[in-house]
Amino acid sequence: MIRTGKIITAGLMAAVLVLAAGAANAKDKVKVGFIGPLTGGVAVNGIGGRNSADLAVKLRNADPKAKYEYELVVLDDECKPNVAVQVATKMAADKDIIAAATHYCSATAIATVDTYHKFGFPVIVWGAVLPDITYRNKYAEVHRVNGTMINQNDANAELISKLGYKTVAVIHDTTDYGKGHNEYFSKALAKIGKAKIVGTFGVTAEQQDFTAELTQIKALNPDVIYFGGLTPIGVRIRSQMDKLGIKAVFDATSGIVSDAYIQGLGPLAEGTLAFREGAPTEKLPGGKFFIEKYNAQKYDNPPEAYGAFAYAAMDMILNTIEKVGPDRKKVIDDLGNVKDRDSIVGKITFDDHGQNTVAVITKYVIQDGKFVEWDESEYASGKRKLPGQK
Amino acid sequence: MTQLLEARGLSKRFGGVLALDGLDLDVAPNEILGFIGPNGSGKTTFFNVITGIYGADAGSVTFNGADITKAAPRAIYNAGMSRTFQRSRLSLPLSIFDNIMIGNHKRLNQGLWFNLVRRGEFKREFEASYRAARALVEVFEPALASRMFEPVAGLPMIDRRRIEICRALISEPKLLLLDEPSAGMTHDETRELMSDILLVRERNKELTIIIVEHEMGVIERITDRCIVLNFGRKIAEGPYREVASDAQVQEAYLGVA
Amino acid sequence: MDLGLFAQYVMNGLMLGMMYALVAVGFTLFFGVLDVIKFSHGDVVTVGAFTALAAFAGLHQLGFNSPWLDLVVMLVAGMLAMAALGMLIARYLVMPLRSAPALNTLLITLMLGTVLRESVRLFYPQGGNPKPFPALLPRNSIDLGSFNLRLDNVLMLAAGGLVVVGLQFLLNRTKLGLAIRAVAQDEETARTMGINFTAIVLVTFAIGSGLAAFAGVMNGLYYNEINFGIGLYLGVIGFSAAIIGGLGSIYGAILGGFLFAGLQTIGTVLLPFASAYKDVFAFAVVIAIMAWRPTGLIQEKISERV
Amino acid sequence: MNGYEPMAEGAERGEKAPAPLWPGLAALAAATGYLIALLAAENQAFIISLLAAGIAAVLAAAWLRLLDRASRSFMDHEDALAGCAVVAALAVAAYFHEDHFVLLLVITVLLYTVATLGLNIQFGYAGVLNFAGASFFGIGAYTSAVLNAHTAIPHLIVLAFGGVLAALIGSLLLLPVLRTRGHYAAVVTIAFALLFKTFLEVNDVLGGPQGMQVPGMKILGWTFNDNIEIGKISLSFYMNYYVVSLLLLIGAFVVVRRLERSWIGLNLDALRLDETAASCFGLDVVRWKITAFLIGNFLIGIAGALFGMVGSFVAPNNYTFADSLILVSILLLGGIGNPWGLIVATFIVVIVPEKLQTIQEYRFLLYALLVIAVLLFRPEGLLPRPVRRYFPGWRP
Repeated sequence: MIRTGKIITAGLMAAVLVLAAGAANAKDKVKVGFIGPLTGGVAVNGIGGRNSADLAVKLRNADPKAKYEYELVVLDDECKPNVAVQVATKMAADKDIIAAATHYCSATAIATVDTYHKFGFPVIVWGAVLPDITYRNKYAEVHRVNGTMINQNDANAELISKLGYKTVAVIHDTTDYGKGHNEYFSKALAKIGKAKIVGTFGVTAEQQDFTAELTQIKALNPDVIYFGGLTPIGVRIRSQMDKLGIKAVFDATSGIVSDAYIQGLGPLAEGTLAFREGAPTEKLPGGKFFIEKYNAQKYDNPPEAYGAFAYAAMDMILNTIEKVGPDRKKVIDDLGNVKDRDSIVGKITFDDHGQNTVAVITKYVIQDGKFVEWDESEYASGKRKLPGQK
Repeated sequence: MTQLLEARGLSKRFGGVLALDGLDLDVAPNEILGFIGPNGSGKTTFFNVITGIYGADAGSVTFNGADITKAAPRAIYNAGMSRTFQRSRLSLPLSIFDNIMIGNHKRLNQGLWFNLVRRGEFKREFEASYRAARALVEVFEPALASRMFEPVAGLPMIDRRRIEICRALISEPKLLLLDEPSAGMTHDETRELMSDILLVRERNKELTIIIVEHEMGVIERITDRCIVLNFGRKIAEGPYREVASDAQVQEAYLGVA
Repeated sequence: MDLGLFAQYVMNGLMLGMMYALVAVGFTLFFGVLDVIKFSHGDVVTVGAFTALAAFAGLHQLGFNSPWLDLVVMLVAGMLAMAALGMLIARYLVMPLRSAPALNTLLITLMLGTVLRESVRLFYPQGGNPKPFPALLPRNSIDLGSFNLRLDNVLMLAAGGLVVVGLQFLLNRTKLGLAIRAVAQDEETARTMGINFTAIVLVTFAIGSGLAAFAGVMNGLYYNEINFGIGLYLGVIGFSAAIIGGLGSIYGAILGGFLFAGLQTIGTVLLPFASAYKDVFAFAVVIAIMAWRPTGLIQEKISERV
Repeated sequence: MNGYEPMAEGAERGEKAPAPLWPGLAALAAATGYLIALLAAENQAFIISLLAAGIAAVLAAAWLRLLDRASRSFMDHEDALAGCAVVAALAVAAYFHEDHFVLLLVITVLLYTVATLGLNIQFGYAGVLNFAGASFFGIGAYTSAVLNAHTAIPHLIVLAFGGVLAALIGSLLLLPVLRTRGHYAAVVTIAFALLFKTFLEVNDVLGGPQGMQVPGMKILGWTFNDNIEIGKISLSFYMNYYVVSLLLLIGAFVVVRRLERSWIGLNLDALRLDETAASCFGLDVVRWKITAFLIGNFLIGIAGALFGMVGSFVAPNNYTFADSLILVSILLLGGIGNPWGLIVATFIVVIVPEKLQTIQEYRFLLYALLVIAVLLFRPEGLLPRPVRRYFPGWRP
């Protein structure tokens, strides 16, 4: 029931204080927030995002031209909706925190939008991909720098059809995230009309044993198993597929694009497909700069797939506060008209729902324990073949 | 009808053992009946059967004209029979008053509305019951009467026995069953307790008592009549003196022929 | 439903059932000797599994990697450690509360379970995240129609079976077993027979907790993944299994374990609604069984002295 | 499981003149001041020292037997002091009238206390185990989620519905609960707790693992989720909920108090302590167990329904078995059967981890260790339940 995330780590706190002392003329302190999953199965992504946001704050505090002294307040949503609402309430209720970069998990992002609206607290979503987060309501408080899951599912369906697969079984977690993937993937696949879905299975995000569902799928004997969910159950399902001797292609979403997936499966990860909106970090306009600075900080965890977006979100918040001052209302107004603003992920433009439009989609296949862009992979070149690949 | 309690062919079996074997007996109103016999001869089982804790395997029990063979403990208590237990069964954390009130259940208004909302009336009932309980306790041990709201856990054995007997008496039963009241007490304590019981009897001539006892002194002193059980069967009946001299009884107790 | 699939479901059910039974047996052993429920048992499973995992990591630090050696070391380390833990729990948490109401023991062990679970989460490196568990058993498999028979599953079932049989032997054929059963029967008499009560209790807790560790490793090998939460789930199911079986009876526990797994599988296959409801179904049946047989399927004798 | 005071104190209490009022008053004032200080504190170091000071103060007071005097004056002047407690609660609210989060915290305390009062009837008095407290709390919350969103039922009635539904669903368990004893009884509610959470997770109609938004409370057009502007001063919208929660707690407290101090309370104690003996004195065991179980769940359900509206969001993970354990541990910590103890315990369990950010992660661990310590060293809880007094301060 009452649960709140962990506050910024002591070390981080110390760092901020030191900087505060260092600053020649004591600037006004301004608090900004970050929310993401710091524990649980997707923690690596959350920590990657946390570090990236922290990097943005550090660089700003190091910049003598900055008007304010920023302190980053970090809370953990554990990728659980209920926890997310509690920490969101905690953060939004704290008048000293001006704005925040929030959420990797769609299930938590969609659960909290009403809270942010209720408290008039401006946020920029940095990782969650469910369209509804920005499009279900028209909340001036909610914005998003990364793209939605619609485009990635189009790309996914396209590839599956192109590879000549005919039958697909869908497994999705029953949060809004998984349901969303199921919905958009099914639509996209139907639109192309080459492959058909032979069965759909909803599973809970904490389920341990999938042999029951997989045995039923085995009876359907599909070419492809599409999975709309996050890393932890992705790992379980893939390894239990092997247990039951299911040979189908494992076709997943942005939810498993993280090193944890590969570590969790070892060789079994080979040949898993995944899709993500936005170019790979190193190919982003500011990618080099970001990676350099990030490594310079010696964080014990890579930025992961969405780190760059977390940095961009936090950086945009800081810019806005520098411009209009530490005042929630003013920040909301300014974020209301964002057009072609430069950022490390490229030019950012919010539509009337605060959604940034990201056209690029990256297709991945796991090859030799790495996420490799499909077009550069040996699977595309035909050197290797996925099960049943034409 | 003249008898207060009538048992006919009462039998109770535990696994292989016949604890009661076709027992017939009558208890006349206002008498004090002693129940004696070696351990395991079925005395306590008899109490448990007639109070409805165990169902009888055969036979019938009539109490005050009504058949109570199949009745539940509640019904039997409401009909006017109440008891003490061989091993004291007071509710230790509760106060003396509370323990006695447990015995007063049938005369207290148990309605939810009455208890929660009509606190004025409740207070009147409470004060009346307090006076009654206090008066009863004073018969046994005046010193206890000033400690009505202390937990019984702090009381010595004899006082606990007294409270237990008060708990059985507060509802003014027709028949009182005493199961080894002297168990775990010294001779003097036992003597005191018996005088108390006789005193209660003085005040309420209507009260009928069945007492299970090993202390023959007690039996001799207070019972009008006694029944000797062995292996669940009645082997002798009559005033203590006769019974005590009965050969069978001596055999049962002393094993001499 | 075609035969292969049926066989597949039976296999899944057997694997689950074996794990549940191993946990349930622990509950029933403890209850036998002390008439207490040690609810931390499920989390002992977790700690056992994590200990084994740590042992595995250690071995690889030292540069060993033969699967069989790994397996043996992991099992030994896990089971010994848990046996010790079990004794400590019995000695310092369970026995001191013997005079208190049964509920206190239930609560204190429930809380101990939380302590173990949270400790794994907080103090094991990255303990909050699911951990990959090495697949050490040979993975060869034969396809019989749509039934995929895997060697490692067969081995695990066999091992589990052996452990249960071994336990039976221990309890029914050895002096120690006699002593345990004597204590379970009646503490006082056992004491008068010159049996060292405390020692027997400790040994029993050691055995039960060792079994828990075994179940933990088995769980890891089966799912190739463990997380700090598995114990709560396994513990509750093991407890329910022991209860519906009838506390104090080994057969009851095993029956209960396989029954519960059976219910879950049936819940998936035969029920009209989504397979996700299998646990709802299983627990509903548990509650129904409690209403029907308040002291379990294999009834425990209770007599009240009045 | 049923703490009672040792003889020494009993004797002191006997039937002498009533204890003075001031020790209780002083204790209450001190507690209120301390609470405000703790809630207002920001700096971790300060909070830690504040907690240390608090513990020291309590130990000192115990050592000087001040606590006994306070508890005795509570026993003799309970009504007066209860009134003062309400004033104190309002004072706290007034002090933090603008601070959303603090108010939310205190509201949480108020509503958890209502829930544990319900558990207390079942378990502290009647001895009926309930390891599914959080589930019944959740039934209430989901009731308000569904009814507020899809019906026009007045929200005060929705609260009542929450309670009724919790009681109704609870009554499905009656048969097994009544037939089983001890461990077997425990498994019934534990199984239900797990069944309930899984059901919510797999059941799409109720939002699945995603959970649902709960529309805020409205009474006669008064919207609870809007901040209140009175002239210059602006109050947090949580103030609305605070008032309702406080009223609910007062109601529940009075009910539980009167229940305990009546023949019914006596019946419940009797059947908890010795069912056989009780039935030999005409007590209808089944009837009273049912009464206790239903009233308890009703209270838990109402609290849950209101908490749902306060939190404005419900999800299966809020109502897990672990949460039920927290409720039970509050009961144990406070001193089973003593409503005042429950209030204190809830404050500790809810507020301390909140303020002590550094232990956030270790919250569950610390609860568990705390309860273990209590069970080992003070099984009767912080404020043991005193012997029943039917009317505080009553003298023959």
